[in-house]
Amino acid sequence: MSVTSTMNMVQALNSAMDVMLERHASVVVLGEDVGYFGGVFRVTDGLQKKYGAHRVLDTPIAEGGIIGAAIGMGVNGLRPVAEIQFADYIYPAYDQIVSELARLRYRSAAAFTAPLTIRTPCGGGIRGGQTHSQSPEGVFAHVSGIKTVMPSNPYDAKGLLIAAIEDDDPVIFFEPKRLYNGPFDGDPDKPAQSWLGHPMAEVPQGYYRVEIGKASVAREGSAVTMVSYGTMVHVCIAAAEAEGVDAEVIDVRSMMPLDMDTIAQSVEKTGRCLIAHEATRFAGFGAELSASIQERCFWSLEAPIERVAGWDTPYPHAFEWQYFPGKQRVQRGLRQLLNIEG
Amino acid sequence: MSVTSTMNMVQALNSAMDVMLERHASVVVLGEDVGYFGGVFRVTDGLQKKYGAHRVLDTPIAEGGIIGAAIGMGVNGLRPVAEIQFADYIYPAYDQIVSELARLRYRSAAAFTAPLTIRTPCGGGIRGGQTHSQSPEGVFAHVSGIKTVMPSNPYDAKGLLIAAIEDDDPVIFFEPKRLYNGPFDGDPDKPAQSWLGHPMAEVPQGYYRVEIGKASVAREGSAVTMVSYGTMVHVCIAAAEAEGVDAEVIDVRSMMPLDMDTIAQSVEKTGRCLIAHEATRFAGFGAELSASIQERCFWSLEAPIERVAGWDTPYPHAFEWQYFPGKQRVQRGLRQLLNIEG
Amino acid sequence: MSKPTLHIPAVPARPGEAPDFSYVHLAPAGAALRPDPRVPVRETVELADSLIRVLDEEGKARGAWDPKLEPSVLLAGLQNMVLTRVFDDRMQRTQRQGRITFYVRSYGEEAVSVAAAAALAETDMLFPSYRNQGLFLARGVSLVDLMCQLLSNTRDMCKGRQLPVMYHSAEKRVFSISGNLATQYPQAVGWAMAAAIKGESQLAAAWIGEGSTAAADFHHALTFAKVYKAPVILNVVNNQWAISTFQGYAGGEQRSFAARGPGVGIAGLRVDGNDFLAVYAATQWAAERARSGEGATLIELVTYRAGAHSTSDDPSRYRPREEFGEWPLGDPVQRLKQHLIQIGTWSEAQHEALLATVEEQVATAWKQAMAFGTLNEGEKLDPKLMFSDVYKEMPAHLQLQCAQMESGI
Amino acid sequence: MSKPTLHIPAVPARPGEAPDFSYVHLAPAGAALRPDPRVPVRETVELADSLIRVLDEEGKARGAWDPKLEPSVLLAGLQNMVLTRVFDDRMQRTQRQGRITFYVRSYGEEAVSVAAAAALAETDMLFPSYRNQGLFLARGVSLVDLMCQLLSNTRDMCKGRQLPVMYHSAEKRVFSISGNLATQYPQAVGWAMAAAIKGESQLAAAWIGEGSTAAADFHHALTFAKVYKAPVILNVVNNQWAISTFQGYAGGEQRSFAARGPGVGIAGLRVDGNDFLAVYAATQWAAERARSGEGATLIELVTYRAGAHSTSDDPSRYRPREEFGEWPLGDPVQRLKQHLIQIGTWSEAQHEALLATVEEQVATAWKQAMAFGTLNEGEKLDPKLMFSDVYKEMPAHLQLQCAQMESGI
Ligand SMILES: Cc1ncc(C[n+]2csc(CCOP(=O)(O)OP(=O)(O)O)c2C)c(N)n1
Ligand SMILES: Cc1ncc(C[n+]2csc(CCOP(=O)(O)OP(=O)(O)O)c2C)c(N)n1
Ligand SMILES: [Mg+2]
Ligand SMILES: [Mg+2]
Repeated sequence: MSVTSTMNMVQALNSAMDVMLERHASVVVLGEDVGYFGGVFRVTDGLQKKYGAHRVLDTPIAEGGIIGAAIGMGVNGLRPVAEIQFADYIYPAYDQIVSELARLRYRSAAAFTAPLTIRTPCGGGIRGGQTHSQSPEGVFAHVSGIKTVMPSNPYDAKGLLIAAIEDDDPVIFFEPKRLYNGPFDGDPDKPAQSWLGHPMAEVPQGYYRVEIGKASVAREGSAVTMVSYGTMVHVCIAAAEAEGVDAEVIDVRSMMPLDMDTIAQSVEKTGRCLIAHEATRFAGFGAELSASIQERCFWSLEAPIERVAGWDTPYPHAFEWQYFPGKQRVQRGLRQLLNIEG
Repeated sequence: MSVTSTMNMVQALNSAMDVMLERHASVVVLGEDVGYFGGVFRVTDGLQKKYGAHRVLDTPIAEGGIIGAAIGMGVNGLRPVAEIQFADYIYPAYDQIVSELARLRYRSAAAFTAPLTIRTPCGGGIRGGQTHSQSPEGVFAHVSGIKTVMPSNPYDAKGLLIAAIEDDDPVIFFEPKRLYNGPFDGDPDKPAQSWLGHPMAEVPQGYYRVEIGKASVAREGSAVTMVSYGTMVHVCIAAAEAEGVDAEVIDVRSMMPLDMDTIAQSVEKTGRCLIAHEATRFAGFGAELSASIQERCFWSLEAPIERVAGWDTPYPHAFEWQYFPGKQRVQRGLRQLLNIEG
Repeated sequence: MSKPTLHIPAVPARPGEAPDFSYVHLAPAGAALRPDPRVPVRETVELADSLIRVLDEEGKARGAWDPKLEPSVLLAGLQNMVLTRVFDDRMQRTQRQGRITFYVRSYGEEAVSVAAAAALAETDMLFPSYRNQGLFLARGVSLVDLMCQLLSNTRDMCKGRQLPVMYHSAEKRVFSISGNLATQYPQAVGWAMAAAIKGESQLAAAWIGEGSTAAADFHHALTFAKVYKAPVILNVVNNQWAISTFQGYAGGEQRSFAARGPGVGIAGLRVDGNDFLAVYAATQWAAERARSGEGATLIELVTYRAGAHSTSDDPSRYRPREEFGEWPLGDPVQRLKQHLIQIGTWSEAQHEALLATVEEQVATAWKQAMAFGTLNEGEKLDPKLMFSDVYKEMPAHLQLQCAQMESGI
Repeated sequence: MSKPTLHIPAVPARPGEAPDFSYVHLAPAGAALRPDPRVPVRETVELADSLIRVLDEEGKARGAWDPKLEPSVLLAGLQNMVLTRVFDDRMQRTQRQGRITFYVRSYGEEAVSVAAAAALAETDMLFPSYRNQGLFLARGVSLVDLMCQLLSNTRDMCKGRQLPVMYHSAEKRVFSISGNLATQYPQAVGWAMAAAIKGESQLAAAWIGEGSTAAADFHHALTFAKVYKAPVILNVVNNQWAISTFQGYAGGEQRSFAARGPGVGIAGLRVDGNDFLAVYAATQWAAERARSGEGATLIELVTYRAGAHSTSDDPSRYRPREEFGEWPLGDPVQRLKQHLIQIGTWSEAQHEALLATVEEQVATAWKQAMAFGTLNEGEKLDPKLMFSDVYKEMPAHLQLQCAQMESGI
């Protein structure tokens, strides 16, 4: 593997697109403000200058149009990487994604396909209020025909994004924006951490892949299994440490396909499971995790599977930290699970 | 309660709108082909003739526009009942529903609200193929701020629709189109049944409500709890009878708010639970049911909760009956649950 | 001051009333000017509001828009239109007999598809709606292939997954038809953008009905086509009806659909959609404009949906039965036939013979197609096909579900 | 034949380059004709492509569009524009000081909101974007109320749920601002449809930026407004930029945004958005048209976003710093001030005095607002408010979650 350098998640994602634009003339990047400006989070910074306005396109403000056009580009042999500026703004494209992107291969018996990657920043923790903080992975994971991915660190981010761009199936690639510049354990009062020195911030400069559909064990343990993804992986680790629990933390990384083997193995070992995500709880992706785990591991479960998630309300600006399922809430979940008092 | 007459679900829904248009000048009906024509399923038949083109509106073919405009009407004091011709075509309105309809009360601290009812036929069983058969309730149940309802018979259909129109919160009202003209136990080879003679087809001609947020016990039993809604309620009953299992069948009726008390009571009694819906399984609403039941009834569960659902593929035209989670599949689920061999 | 009241678009005639097409303003054949295909958008504002017609009442070709086609081209056009109509009638009958579950005819609109296909290059990519079967037939997709799709049988190109009429042909460059209205419109624009990015000279052409212009994707397509000057032809088939909804409900009152083109800054043409020569000429003009780098053209094709919306529809509930007889733009097949007779390359006798041959051709194809089974009879598709092509490789959970299905779970 | 290549909209000047507004074609003040507000849509095609201006270089009011306003009305307009600007500057500073998390100024666009509010009836319903604070101020929503929203403090009208600037005022009939672009556009049309259904004479008016015209809801709004002749005024604020994206990327090249109106069949006006009198007159014309039952008008207001997109933005990354100085339509405050001095009802001295008073007024309001706490200091909102208003009554699962939050879970 090529030489590495320390990258935050923004740089890692930028590097992934850089590498792929370099390798394949068919790769194009498009979205609102992604071109000359380099994106509101700077993730596409410098790419238009390097690869030209015909391969890194600023688009009109029409998410439905961006995805509709990108599907057509995909059908015509390109590999578009579309950015939706915030996951909260992906809904105008929901019809093109659900009715078209996810169905094209199936309905045409593979005569036509569109290998699209849709990148979009998700999650809270930056005081974005209810329209810059959502985590809508659940309403995509339910849709047959697309893959949904969410990295939790720079190394995975680059490797998964390269894998997504090379994937012949459409991939919705969620980027936990709170992790762009550093890991976040859920404590807003601590000074913001940077990725500097974090092992997963050592990122190869060149090409490599992280396979889509494989979970990773972010922390080994035997007392309880914590299943999570994105920002909450870091919160889970912090909560386990704060609580002094020998928890195994699994980073799902890809919701669809879901690596149930890795998850089940751990739960069968620990007998206890906590699921954590930032999205609202009711009918969220955690429900599928819980249902699948109890189907596969019922006989090894020593306590009910616990879900810790965002409350079932919009993401409120002023109450961001009461809303965010932070360390305390996860710790309570752990105690509940291990029926520790207090 | 006023005199009753036998109605199929189409007539019951039509009667609900008729009653409400009569009672409140603020009620308006709008949608594609709902006016002069009376709707492709005839659910709004005769209403424009009776209440005029200003209260029963044919609209342009733009689901997003229909809901966007209906929200504005609601803000201006009307109670719009919008029809989306098929649930498969609701996605162009997803942004207006999720970002606006579901959020308006919250973000404006109740200064502005839009009491909207969105009616839409869902489910398969009529050879509609993948774009006339979907059951997308899951991607709405996950959204805070809207209620989601699905009746399984004419009596509930009318009572719930009246309650939905009177509800000051937005309601997505799913109509299992396969039940429009008769109950359906999942066996396509039997001659189609009519509602005639079915107890729940005895419908009061006038005004009455069925409360949103209360499940009903469609069949009492003690061996196993079957939790379902819409068409699958009838399939569950048929499967239980065919299998000779003393099953309690619960008709959820409203996914959000969800009547967990009724469900949990039954599961605590039976110790076994099967969840059945027509929507695709992965991250579908059944996952939330399973997760919530497992959280509340863990210690009374004698076997893993079983999910029977549509396969995780689009709804295929030719394989409709291999796709549909019919009697056989539910029976197998029951045997699995009761660990009966074969 | 008169208080505003909600305007309800006028519908010319309902069942029981006499057909009324006074709202259709006819320009005489040959009247419309034909500017150079590279003109600035503004110079098409007039054309977007008038009606480009070539064939006059006697079937003579008139004016600057006459594409001056070889008789062989005209004849091929007539044959393909006749083929489309005979195919439609036959498939509709098979639906009535319960052989297929659903069908959509293009009766009365055959020129819209057939003339456009004739005017475009074989390498241009077509994005049809469900009422453009003429594109598949004109491009030479085999009758048997189309019929097998309708039958969802063992040779179904969609492997049983799609409703009848949702065809596609990668080989003949016709895109997969979607059940969701208008979605193909921005896709066609994106396809054209990709061609331009790659420096290839193929165009994309897309079709939707006038009712579908209200959909968001219509706007997406026009905006992206305008911004990037995409080499695409955007056709709006104004057949007056969207199921039971008259075109006024899509915004057709006073203003043409073609006018939306110049409105956003792309060229607009309004064309007699039942005039084979006019449709051919307008498509040719738009293709030349696109290929020369001047970008997209919005073409409104004025026609009439002579039949029911689909086999699930009964138009006698919402419009007078005899409307088509009164339709001022006539029947596209009759009009081209008349022209061919008029220029002396065709006769009633030859036409009778053509009909007979085509009937025969369709009947034979149907027998062949039936031999591969139907939805309910004969050899059947393997239900395992339900699980493939959801993804390129079948993920674990689908392999499991597929196994469960096989074991009857 | 030149192969089509992807057209990339031109951006007149990037950082380091000299500002270039040669693409802005100015009609002289007073040149535009003013047709009767009831004219057929077609007769507005010209107006949609020209530029309605009243104030000339010397600040004289010229031509048929001069609304001939009482000095008192003009003065009130000036005061509200000055108030808007001073408020914006002050709030931006408080954001820099970390008192509020986010802010959006309307610097350079004040006339767009203030003049429109002045021309409409108090009972008309306004659907603003996040850059129309002038509507709230002109309608007399109190500074303290707006500031408390910005501070998410104990008096926050949004109860802490919304990002700063997402105001609303049911009392003053200004709708709740959404973070999602363009969604208010079809809602305004629906509101107007409801008024027409009820036979009430209030209008709705909505505002979006030129960049947002690409959104689906722009099309939905125009289509529904056209079909039902809804009494609504649809304003497009063309301030040349959408964050870093120049208006050409929304389709502004060659064709005006106003032209989309006549394109779909509603009236269109293109107006000097920095000319208080022109904006007032155009709004008045559109209101009269709507109230007389002739339906909607699309008004393009040509202006310039003089400041950053928001406090999260740094425009020096994508456009020359000195652009606003070169902007041919000048500064709306200066231009109205010049006019008032020109007609002898105002002086530099009075203007200085006004500035001082308004600064004082804003400073005082800020002190009052701060007394109700800020996001991080002083008295705080009860977090339980997070769970109310999701539904009218709090459902069981939210009661449970609320209890869990309180018990610290
Ligand atoms: C998004 C969406 N909404 C609604 C429908 C249901 N529908 C099918 S065809 C049709 C009418 C379309 O009319 P038009 O666009 O004029 O085409 P035509 O049938 O006249 O060729 C409708 C409403 C659909 N298929 N997709
Ligand atoms: C649906 C949606 N997409 C993207 C965004 C992110 N966004 C916020 S403002 C903005 C630019 C809007 O530009 P314009 O419409 O011209 O309004 P202006 O800011 O110039 O007033 C964008 C892209 C959003 N808020 N909503
Ligand atoms: Mg039509
Ligand atoms: Mg702008």
